[in-house]
Amino acid sequence: MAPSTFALIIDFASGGMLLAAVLVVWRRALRSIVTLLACQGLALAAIPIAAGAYLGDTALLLVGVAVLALRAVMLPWLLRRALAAEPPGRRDATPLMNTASSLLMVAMLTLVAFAVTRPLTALQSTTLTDAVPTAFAVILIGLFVMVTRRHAVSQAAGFLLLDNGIAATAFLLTDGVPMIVELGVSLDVLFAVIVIGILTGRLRRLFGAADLDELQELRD
Amino acid sequence: MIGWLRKALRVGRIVEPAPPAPFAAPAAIDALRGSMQIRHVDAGSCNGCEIEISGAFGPVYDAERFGARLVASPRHADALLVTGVVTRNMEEPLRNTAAATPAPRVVIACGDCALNRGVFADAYGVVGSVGEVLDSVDVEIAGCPPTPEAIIAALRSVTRR
Amino acid sequence: MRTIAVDVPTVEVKNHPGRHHVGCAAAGSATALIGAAGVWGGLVAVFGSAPQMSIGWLLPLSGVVLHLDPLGGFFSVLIGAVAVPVGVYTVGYARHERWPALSLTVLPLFVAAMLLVTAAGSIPTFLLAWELMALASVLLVITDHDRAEVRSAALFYAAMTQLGFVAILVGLMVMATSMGADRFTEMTVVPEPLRDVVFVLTVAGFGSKAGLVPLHAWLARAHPEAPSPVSALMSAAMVTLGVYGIIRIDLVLIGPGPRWWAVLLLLVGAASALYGVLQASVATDVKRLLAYSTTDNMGLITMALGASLLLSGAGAPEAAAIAAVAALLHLLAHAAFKSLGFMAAGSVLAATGLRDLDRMGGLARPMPVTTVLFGVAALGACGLPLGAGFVSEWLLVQALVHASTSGDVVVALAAPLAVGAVALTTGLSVAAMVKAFGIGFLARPRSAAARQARESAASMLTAMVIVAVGCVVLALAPVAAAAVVARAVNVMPTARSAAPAVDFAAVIRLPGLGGSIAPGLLATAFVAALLAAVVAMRWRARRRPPTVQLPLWACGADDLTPRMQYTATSFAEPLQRVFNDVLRPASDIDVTHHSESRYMVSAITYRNRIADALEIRLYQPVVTGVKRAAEVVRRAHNGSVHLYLAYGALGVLVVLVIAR
Amino acid sequence: MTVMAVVAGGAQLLTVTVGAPLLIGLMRQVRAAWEGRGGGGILQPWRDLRKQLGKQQIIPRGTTVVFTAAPLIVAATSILLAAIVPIVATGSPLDPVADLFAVVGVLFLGTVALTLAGIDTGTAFGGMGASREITIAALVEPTILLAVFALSIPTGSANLGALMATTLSDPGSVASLTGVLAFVALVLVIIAEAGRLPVDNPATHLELTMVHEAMVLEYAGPRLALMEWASAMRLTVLLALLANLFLPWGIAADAPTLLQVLTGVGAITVKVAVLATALATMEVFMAKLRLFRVPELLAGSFLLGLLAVTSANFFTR
Repeated sequence: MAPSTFALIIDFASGGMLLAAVLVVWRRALRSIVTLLACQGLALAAIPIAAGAYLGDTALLLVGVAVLALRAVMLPWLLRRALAAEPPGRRDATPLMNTASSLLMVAMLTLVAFAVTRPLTALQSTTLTDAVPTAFAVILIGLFVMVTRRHAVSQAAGFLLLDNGIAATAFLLTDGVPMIVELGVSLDVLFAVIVIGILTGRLRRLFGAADLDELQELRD
Repeated sequence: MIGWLRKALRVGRIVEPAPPAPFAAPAAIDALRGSMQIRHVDAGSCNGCEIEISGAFGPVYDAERFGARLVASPRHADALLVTGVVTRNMEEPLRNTAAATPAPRVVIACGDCALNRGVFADAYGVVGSVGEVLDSVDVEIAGCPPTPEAIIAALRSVTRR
Repeated sequence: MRTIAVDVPTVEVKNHPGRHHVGCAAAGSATALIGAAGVWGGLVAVFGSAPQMSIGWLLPLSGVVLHLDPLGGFFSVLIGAVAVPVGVYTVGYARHERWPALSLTVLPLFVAAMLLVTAAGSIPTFLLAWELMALASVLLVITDHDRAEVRSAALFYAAMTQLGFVAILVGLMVMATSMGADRFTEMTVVPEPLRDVVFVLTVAGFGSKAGLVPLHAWLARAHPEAPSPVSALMSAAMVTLGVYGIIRIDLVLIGPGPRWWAVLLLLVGAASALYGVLQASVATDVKRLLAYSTTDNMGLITMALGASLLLSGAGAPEAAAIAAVAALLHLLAHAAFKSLGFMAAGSVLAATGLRDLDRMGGLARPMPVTTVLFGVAALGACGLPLGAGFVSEWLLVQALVHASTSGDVVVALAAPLAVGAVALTTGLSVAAMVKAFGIGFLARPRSAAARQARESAASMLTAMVIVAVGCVVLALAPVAAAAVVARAVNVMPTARSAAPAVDFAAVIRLPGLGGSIAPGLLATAFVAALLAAVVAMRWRARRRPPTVQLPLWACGADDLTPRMQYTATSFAEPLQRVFNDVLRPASDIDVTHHSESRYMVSAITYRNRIADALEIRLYQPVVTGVKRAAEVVRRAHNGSVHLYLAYGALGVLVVLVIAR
Repeated sequence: MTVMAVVAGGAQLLTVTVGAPLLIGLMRQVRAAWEGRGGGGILQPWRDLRKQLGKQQIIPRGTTVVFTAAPLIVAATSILLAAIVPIVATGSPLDPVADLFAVVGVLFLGTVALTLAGIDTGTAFGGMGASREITIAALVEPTILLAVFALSIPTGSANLGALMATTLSDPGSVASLTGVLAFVALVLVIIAEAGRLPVDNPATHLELTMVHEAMVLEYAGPRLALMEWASAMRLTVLLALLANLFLPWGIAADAPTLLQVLTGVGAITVKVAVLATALATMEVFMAKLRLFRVPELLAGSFLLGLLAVTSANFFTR
């Protein structure tokens, strides 16, 4: 693989992740949000796979395949299941902030991410580290989604964005995370999503909606 | 969207083959050859004609392939497609619409009510047929309601395609 | 005091209409003459060197020092060029509106004071001229003092302009003491912490004069209520002196400063541009709209100054120089189209008594000349090609686009955001100006007053035509202003270079950077295209039946009434909705039901008011605080002369103890 | 400037003026094909134009000269755009003004003339269309300029000829993240600017949902023909610009031969036809957005433009 091709793949993969994150904020229908998360998982997996192929590192390739299986297939499938149980009228993300303002916020967050990671990329500029700003932007957008969304499933989507961003940062900054760490983290995420799945079920049974604002009722 | 795509590809072309072009009606104007924009005016119809008109412009009969198109304003139109018997409330609007259409214009009366008051002849709110309200009717489409074929044939007699 | 001074001349006016006419003509010509002198002096200063003048006896302690350098000369030309047509315009306008003698006297003095500001060569002289200018403008704002709104606006304006003056005074005093000199030519470097203090104070003071957010609130109050020629002078000339102050003090004398100065200027400029244009696009009072548009344009100019400062510090001197040229050129363009806009609005006001766009309309028929002239002004304010503001906005965008080559983080983040802000400002200003021109002048009259409009006096039209010619020249051949701008820009440290940054010719090129524009060629090509379109429309013309005039298409119903037209409020409603979070309009709907049945409606009242949200948020608390403080202080005022004397004695004692 | 450059300019103008109605015809035909209909044929818009030009002129009472002049101005801006934008050859006679910002300005000028005409009719629908059009146009402006900014970073100039020359010599500059983001942003704004679905439905009959159509409701005959011709040319130029900014292959050089000019005409015809087919196909499967959802779309495209610029600034190697 030529260095320029590798650079192009990393560019597009990190850009694709950012684009998917932006679209998650943009779209309202939870079904398409889940599809976008699967796409983002695909882009995320492309980073270690491309790096593994480029550097000739088999372990990295295996990590990439594992990431692909988990983030692009498994987790979206779990989320889709949680969503399928929702009544059709409640499959929207119901953000706390209107979409246009959210998008402008995302623009700001991206700029902040680019600005704060600048010293990092200036330290050692390689193909991989140059994409760190985008990964960091994905982390911030994930946090933003978690803050501004009501629906439990879209909370999970925000959490996944956050985790995808962290994983991407890890892949880009180190020459491959040890497999055991990656597996441990992924297992955590899997459990988290399962917990959220159970939580939505519970919420629905209790309040008839997976709206997290309903939890405020429990205070009294 | 994938589902629609598949459906569109599976169904394919559903328009019926066109019969040979009819002879030009005496009222046909050379200026409207090949292209006619139509403003539809419901002067008091029972909506039977409307259903047939929408059929004529639908995928099966497809009036658009003969150069006819429905438009949103009489200013854009060459032809007024008037359906129904002219009721008292629609008399003035019908006249205004005809006046607002730039010349050369064609008035097409669609359906028996528009031609000769049809079944509503003696009803209390009726002013008259289209011919009695407007100066002239250039093209007549008989039938209650007229079939889409009849409508298409009438339109083609103007566009001559 | 005020009643005596102003009421006596009004009585006079009634007795001697002839003398009033002479007064108007005298005041107008004096204004125009002073303006012409300003232009001449400015040109001399720009191209030659005006002698430095010192009049020691005029001001105690320091004397008056006059020194007109090319930068001051540029502003002197600008103010003079605005004052000449405004003077001509005033001849007709003041006669029509029956101005009192005080205003007639103050108007030329106001222009002279503004010219004195540009010529001031020392801090005391500058402050003196500044205060004279502020005082004169306040007197002019209250010309029509019988109306309560005018008095309230003038009070608001006077308070804000004095507070701004205090900021400038303190800032300049700190500067003078730290440098030990008060002549501009003898100034040296200001030590670091003080320099920042001076910068903040002067930017606040000059920014309030320039109408920058958040100190813009007086503009939207004073400009609509002031007589139109005064609005034109204030908006096109006086406000630009705020920018002059920022350039003179902050960029030339104590600058170029650190990076955060540039970022602050960019932020303040962007905020002003966006906020101003947003308010303009939802305003329904045409003069208020123009006033907010001034905030918007001053914001763009401040952005250009900030960009110039930022880029010169980031190692992009060419782009920095282009930004500086953009700032000065836009000042000229703004002076042209804004004075024209206010004069045309004044012409409408004189003819119909209307400022409310919702009641105007259909003026194109009775007032064709005014309509065309307002159209020229509006096109200039849009920043579109063939308009006066296009080339300067193009230069600003080019400077920002070419900025990012330097690879600096702040620049890399600021440039795209600034381009976005400039673009949104342009887009919204088009919306605002289309509304002002379309709703105000086209279609059919929305009120009896608009129906009975008549074209204005010849002197007013002449004045406006002069300015319109200026607009057209700036739009199509900005090379006419190139020499003046180039000389003035050379004074600014961010743009000082041997080679000119922008090569003005028939084709404007940016030496060293790619990019060119040719407004003249564009206009010629446009005319050719217009002819082509005319020819294309002749095709098949002989077959057409004769053209007819018909009533409007009313969907079959009888004729539409003018009340069914879109108004300025309804025109701006989508924008108001989009920017709901920023504008925070207060609207409510009252539905009155019929007495017989709840299902029948007898009346629906819709009220929509867009106040200045910033004003409410920022100013109200301050005003309340001041009021509360005043309540406290009032306890000390009990009317006893003895107590007051005691206060005085106490004060003297304290001073003696402190100054011991 | 050589003779051939002028010839190339003439060929370009002719291609756009003749081709624009055909483009509309093609898009209608694609739509008809997806709906299973026969369609009026690609030539139908030309037949409509010819007929409209032979019809009676109507001046509605109460309108001013703006109403009469607007179709001419709108058409003039479209012709001007067709002359400025490098469509067939990069070195047009108007190269000094072929700056993308000027092009955007000219585009906007046409919009302004159209909205003023809408207001001038004095009908509720005219004002409504004008108000909506200007709102959308104002919000489109930042995105266009940012996308242009992003594209101009590798070249260091916003001159269209220079932009295309850079892409020709270095194809990698558009096959990058910046290129893709800028492309998506530009597609969105072109859809909004040309009044296509999902922003505006050009085939609607319902006045209350109209944007562009509402402003031309009062026009009849020749003036209507000019308006429709102009808006078709506008769409054509925008699509050609999009095609040439990202895929300039086939465009003739500064001093072209006759063969190169012909190749240029052929290439741009194919490119625009492909884009138009794709656009029309997308439109079949799309519903119109609510008017107050349009700002969301434009905010999204603004974000993409901003990302394009920042990624161009940060990913330069």
